[in-house]
Amino acid sequence: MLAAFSSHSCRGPDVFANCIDRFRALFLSILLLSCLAVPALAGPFEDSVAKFANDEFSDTEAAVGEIAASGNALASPIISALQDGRLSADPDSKKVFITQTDGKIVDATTGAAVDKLPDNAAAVRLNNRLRRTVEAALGGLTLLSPDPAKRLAAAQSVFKSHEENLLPTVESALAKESVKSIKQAFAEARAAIILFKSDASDSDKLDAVAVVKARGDQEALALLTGLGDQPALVTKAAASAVSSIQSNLAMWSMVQNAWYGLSLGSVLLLAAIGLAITFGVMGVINMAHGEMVMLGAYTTFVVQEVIRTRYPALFDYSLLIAVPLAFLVAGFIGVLIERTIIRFLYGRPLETLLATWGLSLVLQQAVRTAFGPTNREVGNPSWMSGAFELGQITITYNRLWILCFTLAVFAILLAMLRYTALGLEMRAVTQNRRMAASMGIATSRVDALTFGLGSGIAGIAGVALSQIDNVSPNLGQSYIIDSFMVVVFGGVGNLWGTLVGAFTLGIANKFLEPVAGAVLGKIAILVLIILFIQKRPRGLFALKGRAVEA
Amino acid sequence: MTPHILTRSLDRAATAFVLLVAAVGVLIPLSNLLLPQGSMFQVPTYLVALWGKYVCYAILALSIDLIWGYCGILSLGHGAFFALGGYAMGMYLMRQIGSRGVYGNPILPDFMVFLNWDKLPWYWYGFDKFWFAALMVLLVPGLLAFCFGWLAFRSRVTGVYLSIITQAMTYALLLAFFRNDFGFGGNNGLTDFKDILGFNVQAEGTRAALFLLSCLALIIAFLICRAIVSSKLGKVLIAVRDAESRTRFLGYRVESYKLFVFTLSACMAGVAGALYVPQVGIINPSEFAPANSIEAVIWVAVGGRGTLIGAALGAVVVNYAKTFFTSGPLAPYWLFMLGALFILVTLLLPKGIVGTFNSWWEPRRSTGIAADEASAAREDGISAAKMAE
Amino acid sequence: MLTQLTHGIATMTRRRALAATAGLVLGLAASSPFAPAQAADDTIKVGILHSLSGTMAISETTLKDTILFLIDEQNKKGGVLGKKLEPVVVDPASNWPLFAEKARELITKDKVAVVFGCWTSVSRKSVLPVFKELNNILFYPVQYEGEESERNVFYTGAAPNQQAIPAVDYLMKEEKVKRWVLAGTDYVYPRTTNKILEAYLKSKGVAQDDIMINYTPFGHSDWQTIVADIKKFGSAGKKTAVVSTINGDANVPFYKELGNQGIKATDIPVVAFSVGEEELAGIDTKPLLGHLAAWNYFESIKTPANEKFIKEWQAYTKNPKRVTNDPMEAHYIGFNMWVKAVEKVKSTDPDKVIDALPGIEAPNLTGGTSKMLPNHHITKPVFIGEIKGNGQFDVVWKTPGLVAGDAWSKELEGSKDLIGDWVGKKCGNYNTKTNKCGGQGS
Amino acid sequence: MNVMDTRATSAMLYLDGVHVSFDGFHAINNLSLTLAPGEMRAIIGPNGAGKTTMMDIITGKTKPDEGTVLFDGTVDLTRLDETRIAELGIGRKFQKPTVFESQTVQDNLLLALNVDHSVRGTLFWRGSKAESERIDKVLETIRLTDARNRLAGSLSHGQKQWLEIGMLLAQDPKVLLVDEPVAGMTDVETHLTAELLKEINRNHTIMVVEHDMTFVRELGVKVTCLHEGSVLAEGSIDQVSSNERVVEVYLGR
Repeated sequence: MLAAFSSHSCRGPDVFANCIDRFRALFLSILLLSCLAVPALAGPFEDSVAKFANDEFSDTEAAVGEIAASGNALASPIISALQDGRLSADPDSKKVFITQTDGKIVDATTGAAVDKLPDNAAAVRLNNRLRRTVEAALGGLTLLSPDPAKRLAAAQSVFKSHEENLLPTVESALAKESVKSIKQAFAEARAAIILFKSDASDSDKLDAVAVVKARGDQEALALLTGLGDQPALVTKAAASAVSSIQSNLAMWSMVQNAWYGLSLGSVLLLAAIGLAITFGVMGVINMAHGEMVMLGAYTTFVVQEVIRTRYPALFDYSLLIAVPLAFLVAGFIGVLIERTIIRFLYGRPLETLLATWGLSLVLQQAVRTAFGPTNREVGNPSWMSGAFELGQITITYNRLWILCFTLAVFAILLAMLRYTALGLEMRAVTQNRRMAASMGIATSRVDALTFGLGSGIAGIAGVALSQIDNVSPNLGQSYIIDSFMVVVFGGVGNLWGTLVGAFTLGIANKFLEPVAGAVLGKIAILVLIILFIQKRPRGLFALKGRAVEA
Repeated sequence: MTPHILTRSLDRAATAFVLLVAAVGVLIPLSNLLLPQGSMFQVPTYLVALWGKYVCYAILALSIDLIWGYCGILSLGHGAFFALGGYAMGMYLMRQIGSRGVYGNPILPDFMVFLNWDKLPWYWYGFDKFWFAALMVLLVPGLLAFCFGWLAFRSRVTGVYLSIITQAMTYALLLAFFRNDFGFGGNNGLTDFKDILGFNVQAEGTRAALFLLSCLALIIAFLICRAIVSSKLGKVLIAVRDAESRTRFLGYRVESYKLFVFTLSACMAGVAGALYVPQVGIINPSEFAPANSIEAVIWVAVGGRGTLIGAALGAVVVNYAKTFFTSGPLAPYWLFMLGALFILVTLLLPKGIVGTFNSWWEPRRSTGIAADEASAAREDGISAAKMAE
Repeated sequence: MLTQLTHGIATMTRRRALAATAGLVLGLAASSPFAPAQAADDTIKVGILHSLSGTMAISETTLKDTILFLIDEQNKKGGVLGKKLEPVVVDPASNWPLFAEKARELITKDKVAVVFGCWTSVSRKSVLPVFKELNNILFYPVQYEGEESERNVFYTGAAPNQQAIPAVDYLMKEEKVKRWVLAGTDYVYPRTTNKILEAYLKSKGVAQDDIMINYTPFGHSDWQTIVADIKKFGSAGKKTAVVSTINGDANVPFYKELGNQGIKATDIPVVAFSVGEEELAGIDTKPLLGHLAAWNYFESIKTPANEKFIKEWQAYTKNPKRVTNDPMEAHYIGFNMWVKAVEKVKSTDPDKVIDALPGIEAPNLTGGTSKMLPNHHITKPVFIGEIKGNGQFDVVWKTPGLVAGDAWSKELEGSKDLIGDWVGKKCGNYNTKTNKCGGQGS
Repeated sequence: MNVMDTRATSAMLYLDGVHVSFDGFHAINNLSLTLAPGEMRAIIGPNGAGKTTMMDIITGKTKPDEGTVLFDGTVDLTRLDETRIAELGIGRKFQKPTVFESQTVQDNLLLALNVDHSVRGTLFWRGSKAESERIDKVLETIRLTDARNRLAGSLSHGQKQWLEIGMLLAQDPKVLLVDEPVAGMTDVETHLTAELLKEINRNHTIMVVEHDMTFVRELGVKVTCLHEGSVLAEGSIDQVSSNERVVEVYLGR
């Protein structure tokens, strides 16, 4: 029977595998649709459900098919539960249970509430192939769901699976749909089905090509390139649609590179901004700067651990709590370092370099001893997880927030230096220490606070970086060189230079990466920095006049 | 009025140092080869290799001290020159393996066979000959330093800017050498050497000879440095270190002086690397890591910046400490010790071991011999302050 | 100190100065920089050569603890040959030349009977000449690129045919993958593995266009571009999978980016060879549900031996959350093999133990019995695990039996005729075509 | 105004229409100035008048945005760097005494001597009787013979000023640019310095920048007053100090 089908739409070895998957789902759907008309039989449904307890992927797959086809009211909850890992089975009694989203447990076959799961009940396992089967089954089941989100997901799932026999359902859903975006999704799903439907007319198919072309994203491209044999007219239209989508996507990929560059630039800026204070403003070469970032990241880890064990509900606020704490922890340690080491080394920047290098070794090993050498888990709060589509590019929330966060930190810092008394004192001390001292500014206090501020900002950077990188004792090491490059490239002593430097390097890196590859791209950036410094030995935004040289 | 260049360079401390290194260079191999094993004075082979490594580090430290201590150029990328010298030697040693590699390919090193390279890349040509490799040991680091210095010194890149771009240089090389496509064995580097000039690198006799050679190279490097710092050139270098623009207004072409010592220093580092590789048996891109270069600067600081003996001594002391602390029950804590050592030395002994000793010893000496080491060291604070500019 | 001394020397007579210098030099050099070794005859020393600091400490520290744990357990059972085992721990600090130096120190100064150690290939390559020269034994517990069979080394981690190839087979059969992204860190293991996989995939009829190879530097942390490229490559209408040989630290940001860009395992599954329980401990695994790893051991495998091992390990480390992983199991197998071999020949003499080891069998933790082969690799089962939400793996597939480790890949031109055989041929690179020892020959 | 015209003036230093600005601030504004061979000229002017910047331009440290700077009637100084200009024979003393503090007084002078300044030359330098005699003579002139083996860093402020002038002497340039030579000196030292400069002026062209009017008066030479980057007045000290605009500028009205 399969062979008969395959002669229509599945020619060539390439698409054969896809076809098997499709036929499996198709088979299910046929069963499903045919059974909708037939009253459910009590016996086989229980038998099917019991198959979940066998802990065999093939049995599970069979069970999904049979249950989806059963038309039983419990089919949808069972399969949803399976998808979410809420379906458990007891291998001894062959009983299967659903843990509902509210935590209540019910028997899967009867829907009757159960006090607790049997001791040896285990969650029914899935693998990727099964997950796809489940998705397809649910897609068929939820096309007419009252929940708009589910309908949208179902439409998208159908767009991918383009099951021919779902066409009537999709069409009726399309007719009923009132939400515009979902209606669009149904139209696209319908077009996908028609494109793969062997007996659809050429004109229908051409319309479908136009709909898919209008969608214009990677998935549309995937669909159109995977069409297989089609009438010549359709093939031609599809080919032109593919090339138009491709050129459109190529344009978007420039936008995408620019966005990635901004995002990388924001990470670089965040890592470098504290250094721009300690190194750029104070002239202290702080090799332990990276370790301040690391301390910030570990502070986030500790905050999340406490929240996880004590107040799980607060998890989404963990970063908000961690930011001030990280600032305080790193800032405090910064002040401590300034008071015990750095203040004895003013005017000897290269010795500061050596001492802070030693310090970085000590801090790294201290963290390694305290927290262990392995990575620590820092989770993304829900508002920093996932992504959204902007045109044809994917923007991840964590990167977006980090960019905003970085700019906010930068703005606050700038405002602080400009408008607060401490900022004024800091600038005074940097520009003319003796004069500032004679005007009654406690220069040593200002030094300590400036260093503390730089370190604290590094700590804040650690909070953000914990969202995208390892939280391990080596975290700081991986940012220290880049940070110095950014500050030097931008021009020491100039916060705006650091900003422009970071974004320039970030964007340059991201435009080079697709051309040269990640490794060569990075090498090229380094060489460019070396050459650039020859041209402008004091960086992009060098301070001019005698003050710099004094 | 002024004595000959050689007599001038060999003051009492320098003579004593040269004699000491010569004694070490002769006695350790002799005791290793001639005395029976287990004798109290017999130096086991692994210690010969270990001390050989220290001696190579001492040469590297000397080369850094020459430019940093005397000319104020802080290179945070000197490990790159060391590693390039090491790679040049490593390439020779790889070619010497010949068909004894695991694949038995007479021309291609194992890692090339392994990655299906069908012929030797052009830059590997010539490395089957020792003289060529020896030339490259000097030429490659020297040329890189020359080009880099020519660009940087002419554009008057100084102070921390220079330090950071030297770091960028070594970091870029690190990334490049990690790449397998680069043709230097990627992360695995060059290893499993068999012989050098026909002698088995593992043999005790070869090790002893390499050790002796390293000591000899240290003496020569030391004498070259002494000759330079005790000549008028040395005075110009210190002048550049302390007041660069003053020197320029006196009509000295500062960039030429910097370029000269920078290139010379890179060649010395290259030789150190070349001697290091056969003794430790491997060269890998991690030698380019910026951290290694910073550590080498720290040896100099610990020993005493601006004192040649101090630089060499610092390299040996820090590495001895590292060997000591990375074994046995102290192993988990050695980074604490190393870190603390750096902090304490910079805080409490800013002149380094030898510098501090000199300033303690000098007033107690009846004659005020103006050992430049002492005077140079005494001015460390000043010159460092100058570099802040 | 030295200057003081040299000034003193200058005032002495020449002869006395020479004698003093000689004494000093030898005294300093010969007094080894280490604490004097207590050569107790009633113990057998076992060297542990794993980095406890530096970049590799993240992975290797656990292995040091594993061997200490295994030694502790063995000593509770009365040790070996009636003697207690004594661990000697050194820290090669993720520094490759230091690995060679420490290996030499362990063998010559501490006179250890065997060394368990190394993680990276380069560290193994660095110590290899030392083990050959001083004739000692190294047990190497990590999956690696193969292409090596040395008399003094026993490879208890997976060779490429015990990890990479079965994983690709699984994806081809179970997931119907037609298009492949081979993503790796730019060093020898990924390069070689990808070379082998590329040859293997082509032999299975995969076109060049359907293979994308991508390398990144060590510790790469900005994966946006590459993940987007993978997404793009995966939208060509064919089922796509990523085979990841991305190393250590770079994995966390990679998976975080995958999760955030919404690449689900059902769309583009990623199978990794360097991601185990320890690595997952640093990530929130919920978005990674269904991505795969191929190993010879998973902590979640339910066998009595494994459950006992985990329980005792957590008790030993006093940490009920401490995870176990594949290289730990490799050390477990290797350690037990060594103990059996020593007991068999009633000696710790390296030559005797090396000759005795091939053929020795030791139980692994997944219910089977691994055997040391003449090429110094071992037989192991291969498991494919899917990442679960709790940082563990769910085994979705396993090889029917144990897979014998190939020292030389059959897929590579340069090594397809080579075998390692230290029993019959006494040769690590025996050419079966020319019937000669010594590689391809000339 | 081509080169041939200026040759006719046979000026030692010739500045015409020089402009320099830093970030929009006009440090030098249409400055024209001529220094005849063998002349000693005192330059006065309030802070920020552009005195030091003018010296920076002459010695090649700062490049002018426009204008002509000629040395010896023919050499365009705007195209040369500091080293080359020093080699041509323009020596400079900085406002803040700049000597090589970690080297002895004698070595400071040795470094300043106008001999082979190439790397090779200094590496294989052996010294000569002529050189040591020159140094002895300069030491005598600047009254530092007794301090010859002291480190320059240990000298008093005035002694450092002299040492720097001594270095200029040892350099034996055609033109000496001397920036505030008596700042921080006692009256006696100031007097001695004036004598010293007059003595040097016998064989050298000198340009002195100074605030100290007593000192300028003692020199008794032509005075140029700079203000806001251009020449305000020129003439004898009496003429200049009686100029209304000068008084205005100095006293701030």
